Amino acid sequence: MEFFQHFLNALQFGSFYALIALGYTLVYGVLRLINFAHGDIFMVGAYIAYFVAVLLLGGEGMSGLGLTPAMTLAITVPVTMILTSLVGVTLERTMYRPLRRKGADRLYVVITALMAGLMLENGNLALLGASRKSFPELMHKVVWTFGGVSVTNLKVVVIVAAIVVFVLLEFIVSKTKIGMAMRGISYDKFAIPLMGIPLDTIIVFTFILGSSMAGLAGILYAMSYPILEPYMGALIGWKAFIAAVVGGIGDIRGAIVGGFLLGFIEIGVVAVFPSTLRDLFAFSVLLGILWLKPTGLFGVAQTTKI
Amino acid sequence: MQKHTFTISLFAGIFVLTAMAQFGVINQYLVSVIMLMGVNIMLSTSLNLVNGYMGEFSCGHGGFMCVGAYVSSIVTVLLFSKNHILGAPLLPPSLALFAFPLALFAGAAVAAVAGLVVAIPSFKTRGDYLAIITLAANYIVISAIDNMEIIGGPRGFMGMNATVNGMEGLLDIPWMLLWVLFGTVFTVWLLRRFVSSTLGKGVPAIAQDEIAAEIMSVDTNRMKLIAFMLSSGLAGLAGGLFAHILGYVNPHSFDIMKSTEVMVMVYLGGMGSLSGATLSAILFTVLLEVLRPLEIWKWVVIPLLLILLMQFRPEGIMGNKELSDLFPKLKKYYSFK
Amino acid sequence: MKRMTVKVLVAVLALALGAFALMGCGKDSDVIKIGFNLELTGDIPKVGEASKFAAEMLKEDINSKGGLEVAGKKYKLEFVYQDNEAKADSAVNAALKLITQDNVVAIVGPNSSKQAIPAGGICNDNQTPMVSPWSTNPDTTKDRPWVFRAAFLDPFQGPVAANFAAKQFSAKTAAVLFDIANDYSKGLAEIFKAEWEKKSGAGTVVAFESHGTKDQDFSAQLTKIVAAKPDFIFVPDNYNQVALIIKQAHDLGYKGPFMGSDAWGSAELMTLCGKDCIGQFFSTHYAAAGAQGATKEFIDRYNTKYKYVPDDVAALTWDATRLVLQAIQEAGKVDKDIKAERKIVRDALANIKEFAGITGTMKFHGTGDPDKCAVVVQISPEGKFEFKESVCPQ
Amino acid sequence: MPLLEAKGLTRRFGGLIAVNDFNIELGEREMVALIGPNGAGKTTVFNLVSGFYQPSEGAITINGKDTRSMRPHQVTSLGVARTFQGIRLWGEMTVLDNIRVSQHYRAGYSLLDCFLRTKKYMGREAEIERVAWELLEAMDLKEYALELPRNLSYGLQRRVEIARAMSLKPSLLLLDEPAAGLNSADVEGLIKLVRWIHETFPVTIWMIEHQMKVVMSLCTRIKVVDFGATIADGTPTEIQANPAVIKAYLGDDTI
Repeated sequence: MEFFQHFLNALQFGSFYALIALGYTLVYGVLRLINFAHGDIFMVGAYIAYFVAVLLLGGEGMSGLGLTPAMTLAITVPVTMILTSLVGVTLERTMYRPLRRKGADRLYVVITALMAGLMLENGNLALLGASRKSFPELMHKVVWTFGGVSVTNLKVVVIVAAIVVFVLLEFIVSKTKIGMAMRGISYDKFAIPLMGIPLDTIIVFTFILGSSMAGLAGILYAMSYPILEPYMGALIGWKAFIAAVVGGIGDIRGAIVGGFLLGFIEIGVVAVFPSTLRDLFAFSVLLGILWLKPTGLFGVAQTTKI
Repeated sequence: MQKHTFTISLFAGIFVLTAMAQFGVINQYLVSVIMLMGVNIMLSTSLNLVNGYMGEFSCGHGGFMCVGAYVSSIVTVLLFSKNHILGAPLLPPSLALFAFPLALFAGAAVAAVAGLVVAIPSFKTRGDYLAIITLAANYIVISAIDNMEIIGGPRGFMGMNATVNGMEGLLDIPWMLLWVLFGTVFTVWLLRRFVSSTLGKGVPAIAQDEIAAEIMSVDTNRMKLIAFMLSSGLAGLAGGLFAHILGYVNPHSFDIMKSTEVMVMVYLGGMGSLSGATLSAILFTVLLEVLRPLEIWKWVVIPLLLILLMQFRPEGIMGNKELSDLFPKLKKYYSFK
Repeated sequence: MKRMTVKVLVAVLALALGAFALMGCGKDSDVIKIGFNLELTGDIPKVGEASKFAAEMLKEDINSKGGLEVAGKKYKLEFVYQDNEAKADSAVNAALKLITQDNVVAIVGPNSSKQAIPAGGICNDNQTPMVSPWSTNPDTTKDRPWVFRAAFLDPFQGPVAANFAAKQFSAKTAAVLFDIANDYSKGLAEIFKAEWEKKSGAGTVVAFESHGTKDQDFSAQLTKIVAAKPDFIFVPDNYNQVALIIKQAHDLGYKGPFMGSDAWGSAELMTLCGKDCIGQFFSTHYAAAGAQGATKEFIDRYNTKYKYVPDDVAALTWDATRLVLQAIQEAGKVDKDIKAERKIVRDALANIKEFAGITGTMKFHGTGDPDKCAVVVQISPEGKFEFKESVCPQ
Repeated sequence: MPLLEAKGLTRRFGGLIAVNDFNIELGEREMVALIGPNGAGKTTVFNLVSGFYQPSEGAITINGKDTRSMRPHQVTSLGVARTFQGIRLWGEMTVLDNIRVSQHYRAGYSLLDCFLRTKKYMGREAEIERVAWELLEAMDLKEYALELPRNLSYGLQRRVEIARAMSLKPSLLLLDEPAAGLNSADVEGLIKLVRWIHETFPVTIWMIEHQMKVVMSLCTRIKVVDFGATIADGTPTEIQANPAVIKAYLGDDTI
């Protein structure tokens, strides 16, 4: 029984890793840019969801519109995704794009992303203060117990959402025109504009897609772990990045597999060994995987022609 | 004669700084800032070998620093402090002066060996995959120390002051400042000698075209081994000094945040420039201290400044140039090889 | 062009260095300066913020009455806050800056042991009195005549929790969930475990699980704990994690009681945790709900001013600062020489044998560590922390 | 003993046979061409010889030493140098440094020598520097010594690449399409350069080249491959008349 419980736990937490890893991988797939601010965009997403929900629902000292929780949830999800994608696009337009135009080394853009993340975290701390926010309950929690295994309806929603998002993204990237353009850019950034495809539009679209996923993950995360703080995105962001790379960065299937894999490894280590050894063992396993498969599980080795 | 001007003025500078600290011309706070500046210079120049010269993306430098800090601290504590492992100190405090560099060396050596964890996978993998390996290495080091009860685990480890006191008992001068200054000069000197030699130029050759390098007789695996081990060894040296400056170490002082800071210093200075890494380490340390009064806003302003700087100079302060490339007149005085 | 930019940059750097070297200032003789070495940014900003708020409140109190009276003369208080970013190295620099640049008489903080241990070493070496409000690690004050603290130590609190839980829940077995990266949490967890097994026999701590500081998912650890079927779960964790832990444990079908430690004692606990926390117990410094006298006054004023009930760290900072102020007064004079002043303040601090703080009466025995009573509180259905029992050291 | 001997060399990539049962023997100071249509597996042969690929079957010996399981830099130290189809200079290093780094195997001193600047270090570095300057002088590149390769013209870059290969003092020089992308004046220069190298240094030159003018005016022997297999081997005149070669290049029905 304990095994099934751990299995379900791993599925749920893996879903969060997977959802965030998808954002990393989308941007990376197109721009070869590790968007280290992504974990913090996820945090901003959770905060946006909080403010939208409180505004609609009322409470927390605000009068609000007094909508029902279900209505609030229905409105919060799209609004948060839109607003969060705006944050992502703003970062791209004000910080990454100018650097790209100047022909800066890829790693300078990465460092800029790191700095942008720090700014989001600490800006949030400075503006909203150190008090944590408690996310309102938007979904009446139901605990189902089957012979010692407990599941909440929220857990099911999270797992289903991760799978739906994966299917949707896989469809967009492999079947639609804009998805093909995205894949095209990752092969050859210079040829794509010559084919009459607007490079910047595609890049902005990628950021919209990636950041809105972070926003969605933010809402689901805030509902599952209803305590918001400015640094909540930092650790999970790093770990999701690791998941994306272990899966094979740039590949959507890789992000999903990597995310679930990390969830299973972390929870598996805790389940079998003393939990104090979790980080030690989990990261050793990941290191071992990369040792054996140097380009991740789904990554294709770059063949160099000479 | 002119060729030696730089070396002479360097040692004169160290002497003057130490004397100023000794006679209270600069207060202890400034001395402490200067010492941390030295440590930061060591960290950023050593990471520059891997991230700048070799073009890899190592984001776990803090882990190696941690190894060096703990190993050298354990050695000095075993030798000179009353401790719960061996009880009484093994050696009289008067020997601290001679044993301290050996302890630092031990820390650096173990950190260099720890560098193998990253160096060996680097034979097969590159870029972002290697970045994850370095990141994982950082987590593994911290988590391992958290689990080692005998050296305090998350409670940290202390007792290094006895060694510093032992040195001061022999002769009452600011020894730690002196050691840090020597360590900094040693690090930059070592790296400078390495990267200016034909052997060392194999490292940027790997960054620019690894296949050409291998086919043009550069043993790329050996070069990677040297670069990673040298880099992590020097980080270990910096860690040892850091631990003895504070007199206390805690594994969580060396987490991803520390590694991030070092990375920022490297890219801010310019990939492949030792003078750039030095300048940016100084700038960064000073910025951190000068902006203290901003309190919470400090960590909003610093990233903002760095972002602006990178927009303004997308190749870092120095690009891949050294000071002597930009001011050729300096070459006359510049024999820091 | 490029060369110009570099020159400009180098010039700016030189200027910054120069300005930096010239920083520091003179000393106003009618002012007493006290330094605060706080965690305003970094991992635990809430702790630093609470400390700062409490200190500001105390300063306004005294300055509005014309200042602190020492030997018949009133001195205005000036509090200097330095952020230590919750980092050890930054805490050392902050301490040194307070000592050498800001010329403070004494330092309050850092709160967390990770910063307080190295900063304590610096203060001791530089002969500046330091009082840590919140640090519970024995090393902070050990062999350091210049360092004091206002909190009780873990070796006292652990048994309090164990004894209370054994009695209250008539428990035979316990489970522990703690933060491995937090020395406070880990230390307390180990002391509790040792104490419990001494009482109830080896193996009666049926699960001893840990998590990381920024973790938000504890389902794996809790699954193991729930499967071990303990009579109660001891959670010596910060209140934000407590809220998540209790909720998740309930999601996993756990229905038994929880026992906590002083780190639960934040008003935010109830906003974050809600109904899940009602009925749980924890040991702490004072019970906010049943508070009387000075304690109640402090809580009410803090609540009015900053819109939340103060955490234990705020109350402890209040006490730590008042401890310093009392020592300054008892020193009987304000020496113009800052070093001499620090010396007499330290001696006065060391001479304080008993201090009536809002977190209880502290008794000092020359180690810098107070003996004080702990209270156990229960969370009432209204979300108030209600007094249950008081345990004093023998 | 031949300088280079390849026997039954086969290389498969998945299902594709890039090189099939390739045999060659090269003696000292020969000048040989390897020609064939695009995709015939010529560069793969070079990659196998220089150790960049391991053969699926067959063996290569250089000066009697089996090079299987050797890494490229080890093969290089046996005296094999090469240039690349697309120029692969180290773009951020000066021309002089390019030619210094390529003598890496000659550095031969330890890391400690490097840090302490021992006599051995100074001697080796002086030697490396001397060889580099001599070569630059001899190949008319001296004035570009401190330039970055990416700032030089294509023709000059080719020349630097050949100089870099020559700094290894090879006994076998592999040139992979040295005339590709050059204008006719540069091609003349290249022919002269290669001839001069062949006359001055004790080196065997083996080149892949599409420009018949280069091949015909330099080489004494030509080997033709198609679909990974050898279809002809002989002197330039023999090859010109070989119907199989004409068929491979022009197709079946043209004759």
